[in-house]
Amino acid sequence: MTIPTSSIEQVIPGQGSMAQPEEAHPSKRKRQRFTFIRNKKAAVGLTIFGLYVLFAIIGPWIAPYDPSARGNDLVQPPSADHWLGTTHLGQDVFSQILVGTRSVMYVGLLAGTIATVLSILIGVTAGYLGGKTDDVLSAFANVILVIPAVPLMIIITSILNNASDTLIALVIGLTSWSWNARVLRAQTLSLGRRDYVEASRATGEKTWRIIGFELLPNLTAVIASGFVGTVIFAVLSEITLAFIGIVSNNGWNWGTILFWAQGQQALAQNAWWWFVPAGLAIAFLGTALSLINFGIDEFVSPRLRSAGKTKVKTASGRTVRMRIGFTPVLSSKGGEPS
Amino acid sequence: MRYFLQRIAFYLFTAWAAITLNFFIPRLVPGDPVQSLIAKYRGQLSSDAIQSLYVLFGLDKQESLWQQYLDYWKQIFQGDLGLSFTFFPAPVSQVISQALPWTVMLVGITTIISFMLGTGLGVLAGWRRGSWADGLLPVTTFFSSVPYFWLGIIAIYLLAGPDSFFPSSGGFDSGLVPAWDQYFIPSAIQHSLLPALTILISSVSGWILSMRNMMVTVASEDYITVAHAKGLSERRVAVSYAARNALLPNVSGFALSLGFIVGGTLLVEIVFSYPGLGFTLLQALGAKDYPLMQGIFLVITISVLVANLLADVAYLLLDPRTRKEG
Amino acid sequence: ACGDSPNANNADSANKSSVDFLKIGMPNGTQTENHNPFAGTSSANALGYKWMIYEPLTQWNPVKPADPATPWLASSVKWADDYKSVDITVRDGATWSDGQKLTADDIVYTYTLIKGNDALNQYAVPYDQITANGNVVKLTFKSSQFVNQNKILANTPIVPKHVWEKISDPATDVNKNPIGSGPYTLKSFTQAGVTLSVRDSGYWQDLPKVKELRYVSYADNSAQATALANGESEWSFVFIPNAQQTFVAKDPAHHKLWAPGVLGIHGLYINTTVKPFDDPKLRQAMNMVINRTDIFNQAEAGYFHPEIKSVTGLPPGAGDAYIAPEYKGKEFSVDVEGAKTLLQGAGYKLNGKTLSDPSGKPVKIKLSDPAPWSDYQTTLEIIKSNFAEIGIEATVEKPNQDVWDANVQKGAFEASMRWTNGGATPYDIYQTVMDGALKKPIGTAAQQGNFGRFESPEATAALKAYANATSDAERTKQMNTIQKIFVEQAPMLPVGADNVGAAYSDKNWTGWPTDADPYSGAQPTQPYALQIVLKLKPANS
Amino acid sequence: MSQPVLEIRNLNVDYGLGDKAVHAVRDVSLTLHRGEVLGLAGESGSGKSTLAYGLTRLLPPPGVITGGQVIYHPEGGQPYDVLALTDRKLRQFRWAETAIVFQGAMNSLNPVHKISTQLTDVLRAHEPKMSEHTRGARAREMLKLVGISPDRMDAYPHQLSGGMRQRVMIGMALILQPQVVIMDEPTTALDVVMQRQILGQLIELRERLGFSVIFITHDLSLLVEFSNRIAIMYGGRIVEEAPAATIYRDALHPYSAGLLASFPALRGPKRELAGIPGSPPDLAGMPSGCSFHPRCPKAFDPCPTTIPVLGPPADLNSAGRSVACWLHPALEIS
Amino acid sequence: MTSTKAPSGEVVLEAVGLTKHFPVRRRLRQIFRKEHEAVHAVDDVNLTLRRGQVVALVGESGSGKSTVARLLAQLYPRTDGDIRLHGVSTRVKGGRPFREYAARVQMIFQDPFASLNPVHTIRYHLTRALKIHGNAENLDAALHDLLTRVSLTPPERYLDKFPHELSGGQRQRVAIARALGARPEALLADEPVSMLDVSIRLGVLNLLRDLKERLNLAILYITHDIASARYFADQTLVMYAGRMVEGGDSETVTQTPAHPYTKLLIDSAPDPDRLIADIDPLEEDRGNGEPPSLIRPPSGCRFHPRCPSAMPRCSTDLPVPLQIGDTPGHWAACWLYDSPEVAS
Ligand SMILES: Nc1ncnc2c1ncn2[C@@H]1O[C@H](COP(=O)(O)OP(=O)(O)OP(=O)(O)O)[C@@H](O)[C@H]1O
Ligand SMILES: Nc1ncnc2c1ncn2[C@@H]1O[C@H](COP(=O)(O)OP(=O)(O)OP(=O)(O)O)[C@@H](O)[C@H]1O
Ligand SMILES: [Mg+2]
Ligand SMILES: [Mg+2]
Ligand code: NI
Repeated sequence: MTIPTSSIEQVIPGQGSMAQPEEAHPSKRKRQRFTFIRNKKAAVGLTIFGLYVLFAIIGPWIAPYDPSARGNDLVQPPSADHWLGTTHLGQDVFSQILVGTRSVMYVGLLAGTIATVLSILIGVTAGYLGGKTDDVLSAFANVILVIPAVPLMIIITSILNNASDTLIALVIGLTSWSWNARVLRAQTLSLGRRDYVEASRATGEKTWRIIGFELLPNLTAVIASGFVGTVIFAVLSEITLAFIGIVSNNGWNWGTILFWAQGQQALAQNAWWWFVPAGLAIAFLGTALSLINFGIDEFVSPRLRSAGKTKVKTASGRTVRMRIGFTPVLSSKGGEPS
Repeated sequence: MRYFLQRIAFYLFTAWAAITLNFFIPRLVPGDPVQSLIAKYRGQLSSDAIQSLYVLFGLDKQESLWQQYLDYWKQIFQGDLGLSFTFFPAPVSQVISQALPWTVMLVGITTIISFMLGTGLGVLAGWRRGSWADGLLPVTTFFSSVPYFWLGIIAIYLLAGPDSFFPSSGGFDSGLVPAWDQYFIPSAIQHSLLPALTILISSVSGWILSMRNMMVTVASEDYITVAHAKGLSERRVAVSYAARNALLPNVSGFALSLGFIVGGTLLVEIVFSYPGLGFTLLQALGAKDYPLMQGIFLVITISVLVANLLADVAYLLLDPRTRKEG
Repeated sequence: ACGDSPNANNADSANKSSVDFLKIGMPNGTQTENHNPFAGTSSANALGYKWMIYEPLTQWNPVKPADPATPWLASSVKWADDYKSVDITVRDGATWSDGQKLTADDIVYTYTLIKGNDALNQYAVPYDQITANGNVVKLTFKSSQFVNQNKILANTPIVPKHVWEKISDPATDVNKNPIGSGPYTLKSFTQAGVTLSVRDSGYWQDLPKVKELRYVSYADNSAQATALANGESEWSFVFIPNAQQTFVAKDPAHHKLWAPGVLGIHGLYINTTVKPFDDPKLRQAMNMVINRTDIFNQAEAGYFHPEIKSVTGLPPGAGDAYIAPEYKGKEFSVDVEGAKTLLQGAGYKLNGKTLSDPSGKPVKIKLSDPAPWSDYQTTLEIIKSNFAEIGIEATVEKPNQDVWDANVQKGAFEASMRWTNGGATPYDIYQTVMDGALKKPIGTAAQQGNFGRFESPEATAALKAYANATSDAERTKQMNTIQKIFVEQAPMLPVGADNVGAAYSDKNWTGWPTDADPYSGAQPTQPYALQIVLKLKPANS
Repeated sequence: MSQPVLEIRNLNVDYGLGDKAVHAVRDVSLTLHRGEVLGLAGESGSGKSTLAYGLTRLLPPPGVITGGQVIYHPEGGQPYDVLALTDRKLRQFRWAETAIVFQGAMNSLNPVHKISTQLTDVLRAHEPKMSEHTRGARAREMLKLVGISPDRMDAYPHQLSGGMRQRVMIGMALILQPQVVIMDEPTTALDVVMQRQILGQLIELRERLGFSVIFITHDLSLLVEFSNRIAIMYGGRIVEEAPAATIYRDALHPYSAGLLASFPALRGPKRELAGIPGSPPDLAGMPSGCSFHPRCPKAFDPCPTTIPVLGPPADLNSAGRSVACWLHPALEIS
Repeated sequence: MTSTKAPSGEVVLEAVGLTKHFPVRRRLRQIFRKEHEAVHAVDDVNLTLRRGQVVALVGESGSGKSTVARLLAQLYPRTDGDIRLHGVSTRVKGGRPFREYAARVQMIFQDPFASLNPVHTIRYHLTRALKIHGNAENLDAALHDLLTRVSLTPPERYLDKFPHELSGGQRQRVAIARALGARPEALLADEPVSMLDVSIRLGVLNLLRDLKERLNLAILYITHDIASARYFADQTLVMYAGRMVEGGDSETVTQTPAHPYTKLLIDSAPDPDRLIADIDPLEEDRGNGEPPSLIRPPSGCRFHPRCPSAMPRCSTDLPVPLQIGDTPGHWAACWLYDSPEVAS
């Protein structure tokens, strides 16, 4: 019998992906590539995300002020000069948020990339090779998983001398791959048993080629969803770290803004403009990423797709919902019972 | 049984590796507890005190890392976690045992409520796709993307105040002593409401979503159609057939999150000055308090593993397929 | 029915119209039960309640450090001229809270305990002989203790011999059942705080009006500040950002801030081994452009680190008595033009916005401090923009606390905000900055001071002479020399003073020290807190 | 011929809505008579399962029944349209009157409940007044009927072999003594030995209990052996319907004939197998006219343009058979 | 394809006493015990593949047919026995020797929907097969040749399609083409048509037969459909619970089965000529009409618990292959045909 994936190997909700992609009906694959973008949630998510990327790129150029420059209006509410008000040093909050976008996106994406690459290396290798390699690698992943991530990050960042954005991303990336590695491992295990993998082995393909050309392309959706999940996690981690005071030099990110705001008790000073926007910026970024992830999940698991309309009009003019167990009957023309 | 033994071997290994990591990682951190203590007081503690503190903490003796590691294991087997520096000379076990109940009560109960609420809503959302319950998702998604601490601080600002029902910090009213009586309990509950709400709001959506997805997946299983074909009532099909099966993967997610309770909500505890373990851990981190750090990591590791073991047991109880020998 | 409950009384008293307890808060996180007055890490120390249970021999007033100490458990204290010995007459009538009489034996025991136990000898005082003769205790020292006199007498809690001699390891004992000579005894402990109740009798003075002291330990500054603003906390020492608005304005009639400066300062240490900052002229110029008023108002919320005005770096109030005649009335003021002229004279060139040193290199400086210290960070931001005005490009780094700490000690920094030691005389300030005896080579940790590796044999000698002087005249002379070097060499750019103040509410209790009556400092964790509690009276009586 | 028990009239089933809809079942009319085994054959994707589930509105979304009637004739009662029943009535109708045995037995049984629970569940829903004890007894009786020892009552599905699970499903289908049992490829997952055992048993039970069976498979040789009448589906339509032996001997529709010629015979002389050229049609882009015409060796003029209607062939005089093919145009019924 | 026409009937691949036991993970408390529990998936299987011949391997699900195929393809290491390629014992695990082996012995999988990678085009699949085995000197020509060979014409129409754009039969043809890309001598076809629609099965089988004749391939045809074995294979071997129970000329085995299991199999196969009325009465062995556990296979003849004509000897002695009647090459492993027994 097969032991059901036990607890630790299971996918935690909210984190990573719930994707358990049974192979989508093969004849629909091609079309699905575009369906993903056509998915409304994913589209909204991608749009918002795109905006953030744009600001990450042009933010520092379009920012009206130098985010660190002191001004004479201290803790002023939003005004025409300062759209989101000022800090206790007279710095422009709006500029800080604009400029901070880059660091957040950079760390999020870089950490996501690092974690994803690691999780692929470890998860896929473990899943495909099996045996001792698998035991060692999955034990390693489990250990990393068991150690709480945020404290670990705090410790590691304090080992490092000078925390640059890249280093912080590295630390986050290095501590947060294990979840995806597990998901990928499980996924690879099930893929590895598929005939086409076995078939390419029988054809005589080399192991690295099987992993790289046969397995990986089929894992893209899972990887993508894991990547998006990690980016969310990385962004939240960076902000958390910044909030408790672990930041990179001169770097502005939304966590730094919140750090200063909280250090200066912005809310107690009624300076909501200092505290609220950065949090909202995070929340919208997170929401955008989650939306993208829903899109991927639904793409991977067609069952989750809310197939367009779910409401149908019946012959009698009633609207019925499509539901399992009671197929809607639209009209019943036909002969009379005899 | 075999399954169990395998799991136990796995747990033991993981525990060993995690504990070893727990030992070495804190020691890589520069600085030492004495310097941290001095820096913490920023001028309030004279630099003359340095020597006396080294002596006090027993850090004037040099010992090889390996020797310390061996001693560490010896201590663990004796159930001794050493003395905390931050709370010198309180034993780590005492520090942990006074913080743990708070975390377990607050986060534990909240996690359970969140799990139950989220699962319930998820069942609804998954079963009745396209109904109002689906509309809940974007809202909860938004809240789950909000950093805990931000939500907490806003909550304090908006809801706590001089005349508010919600206290802004602490685990109970000052002047009270923890006891199971009619003064303390209501006070403790009152203090836990805001943090609990914060955790609830930001964690419930994960459960809703995963349960919904599982429901959707399970709902297209053949046995659900069979259940409908059998003419069972909608309720029975939804609960006893669909939800019962959809719950399984979530149970282990739940167990895992129970394990992470301890370390997971560090920031909520900080924001609400809640006297729990997460907050203690942050203090330990700041103070280079290795024994305490190790102790807390140990507790976290063990609780994650125990939670997993419980999940295995729960799986065993819930999923008859696991029960089969071999 | 609920008489058994430990909370019964408290709950009742919360409803009473007149309040007979005082809520004291500190932002020190959770606590574990430890009432050991000698342990720096004990809850008794963190919350300060050890001074309500244990008393020192004398009380001194850091707000007026030059004033003589007030006798406390000692009825009189007599130092030898060379400050190598002191005679202490024990007060009559003091008893321990278990009823036993406090005697000279207890004092001898306490000091012998400290002498024999490095872990307890917090100030590394070189005790020599400790003897009693009737009710007079004589302490002798291996060196002059002029600069340490208050640390020895006013900061050492006296413990009962009959209790402590049974304790096997006084350094690590948690002293579960504290027996002291003070007016309060322990009532209850929780990790969030401590409650003390007043003794029934046997205290050597009138018992205080406050029947109960409730200490609460808040998680951090912001929690403590919120509690103060809400009235949940009535007395604390914590940094409150924008205190006028976030604290005082919440109840202007009662919420008060008082933050007198003391002899311990904060300033920008400059690594004098790094070129071009080894040039005193450059440091002087930098000193001239720092806008201390901005720092005081924006970084220190207008109260927390009182602005240093005197060029000697001595804080207003506490330091006034020590300022050398030549610097009396000489105050810092932002003088960008003056600084530019000075620099020009020293061979520096300002082209556009960049200053180059005589060798032609642009002057750049890295300022560093740990990120969580938001007042320092704000200060650095301000200093950074001040330096920019004379063409020095400053960058602010935020290493974590341990890295920063190690870097500062090892001399691996360019400039950093840091504190000095504090004491009864300006000696501690200057020693921390300039004492060549504390200097270590770059790369070796200088734990006690002179982080900037300031090299001045003259200053070192003067500091030594001051500490060992046997006459006031000698001391004044040396102090003047020290100040002169400090001003001319600017090894560290003083910014603000330490304060011994508090944020408090006089809604329920009045009688707090004020500018008008600075009878003591106001921090709730210092020995003088007892003096304040003894003076408090119900507001509505 | 005996009485009809289930009449399908012009049933149409779509997957999806609007233009993108896939017409999986088109205009199917079929009558099931009391006590008979009606075989439904056709290659994969021809709409067999869709038809079977459509009967009792069990199609999963996006399935929609776009038209037609399913008239049920209860024993000694008034016939009624199953598709017009309210949800509550439909629930009562299900299983009590028509039961379904699905293709994969492992997936048809809820993995977390004992088979006893799953058996008695039906009784609890349909005969709420029955006592717990009677229910248990009845469940045991059913198990015995399908040849499973009643002491396996407390087993979980995974503890049973594939064949046993399939038998449990059959037992469950019969527990309320329905008039109609629909079996959708009940044995494809099993090997031949097991298949024969189970089918043999089913036929025997049918003789004892007298229900009617709709038996779906694409294994035509199996159908010929086991059913009374056979309907062949192609592209969502029924292309031929006739008594089993008749079809076997003389299939009229070229598709039926091709299907029969695709099975190698185990006995008798080795005959040349012809097979059917081409590949099954895509339901989304169904060819015009007779949907089989692109593969049909005998296609001629009318085939690509006009859809042949299903009816008794005019050119032959064989009773009880109908075909939809221009080679044998239907008798005009006027 | 330029392979010189080797003489038909030449032995290509031979299995001698081939055995595969899958170890069952031991329980902790058994760790000190000596014996290892194992699934006896294949025991002592002998089989010979000759050029230009099709050998059918039939048996019920789980009898070990696929395992035999995978062993022959060297995808699993064998537990015991020998695999001889042109009489030379071979054991390859990976790397170059494996590729060399794979160049001569290729396998076709049961499920054409699963054996082609959905993300790669047909061109990729075939190109890889050609490149790995160094047959890609003239890639385009080789690709065309392959596709033409499996009757996917014109080749251009199929080359750049993805698997999902093809029908099941076309996919299976691509899979066959891929196997042919290595220019093998032996093809191991593991139930190549069981996942295909009835109407297209025949096409694939006919293609295989055609290839056998044209390329003079040795083919192992695995199926559970004994009728198709009769139709398609020259020789038929019957497997039960990991062991061969009967073998011989296909026509003989299917028409005059000797082993009780083969008989049962043939009796169970659907037969349209049988009428609904004369379905066999319910058999006695209903409850245990299932294959035995392969972890602890029955002693003696593995079929004895289900065998209607079991003798005491069957449960103790392992039957040896015995010549049946006078048809050459027809044998059965059953004590019923042991001469003394027959005599008595
Ligand atoms: N959910 C769906 N959405 C769109 N098309 C569907 C869906 N389900 C089935 N179909 C299509 O409807 C057609 C009929 O399917 P159905 O399952 O009834 O075939 P079948 O005859 O039972 O085939 P099989 O023998 O493989 O079981 C098929 O072409 C299939 O592709
Ligand atoms: N990797 C493996 N590990 C353990 N047991 C295995 C493994 N592969 C196959 N088996 C077992 O070996 C036996 C033979 O399996 P095999 O797949 O060869 O049967 P088969 O005859 O091909 O069946 P089918 O007709 O269902 O394909 C089965 O009992 C199976 O459970
Ligand atoms: Mg079907
Ligand atoms: Mg197989
Ligand atoms: Ni098992």
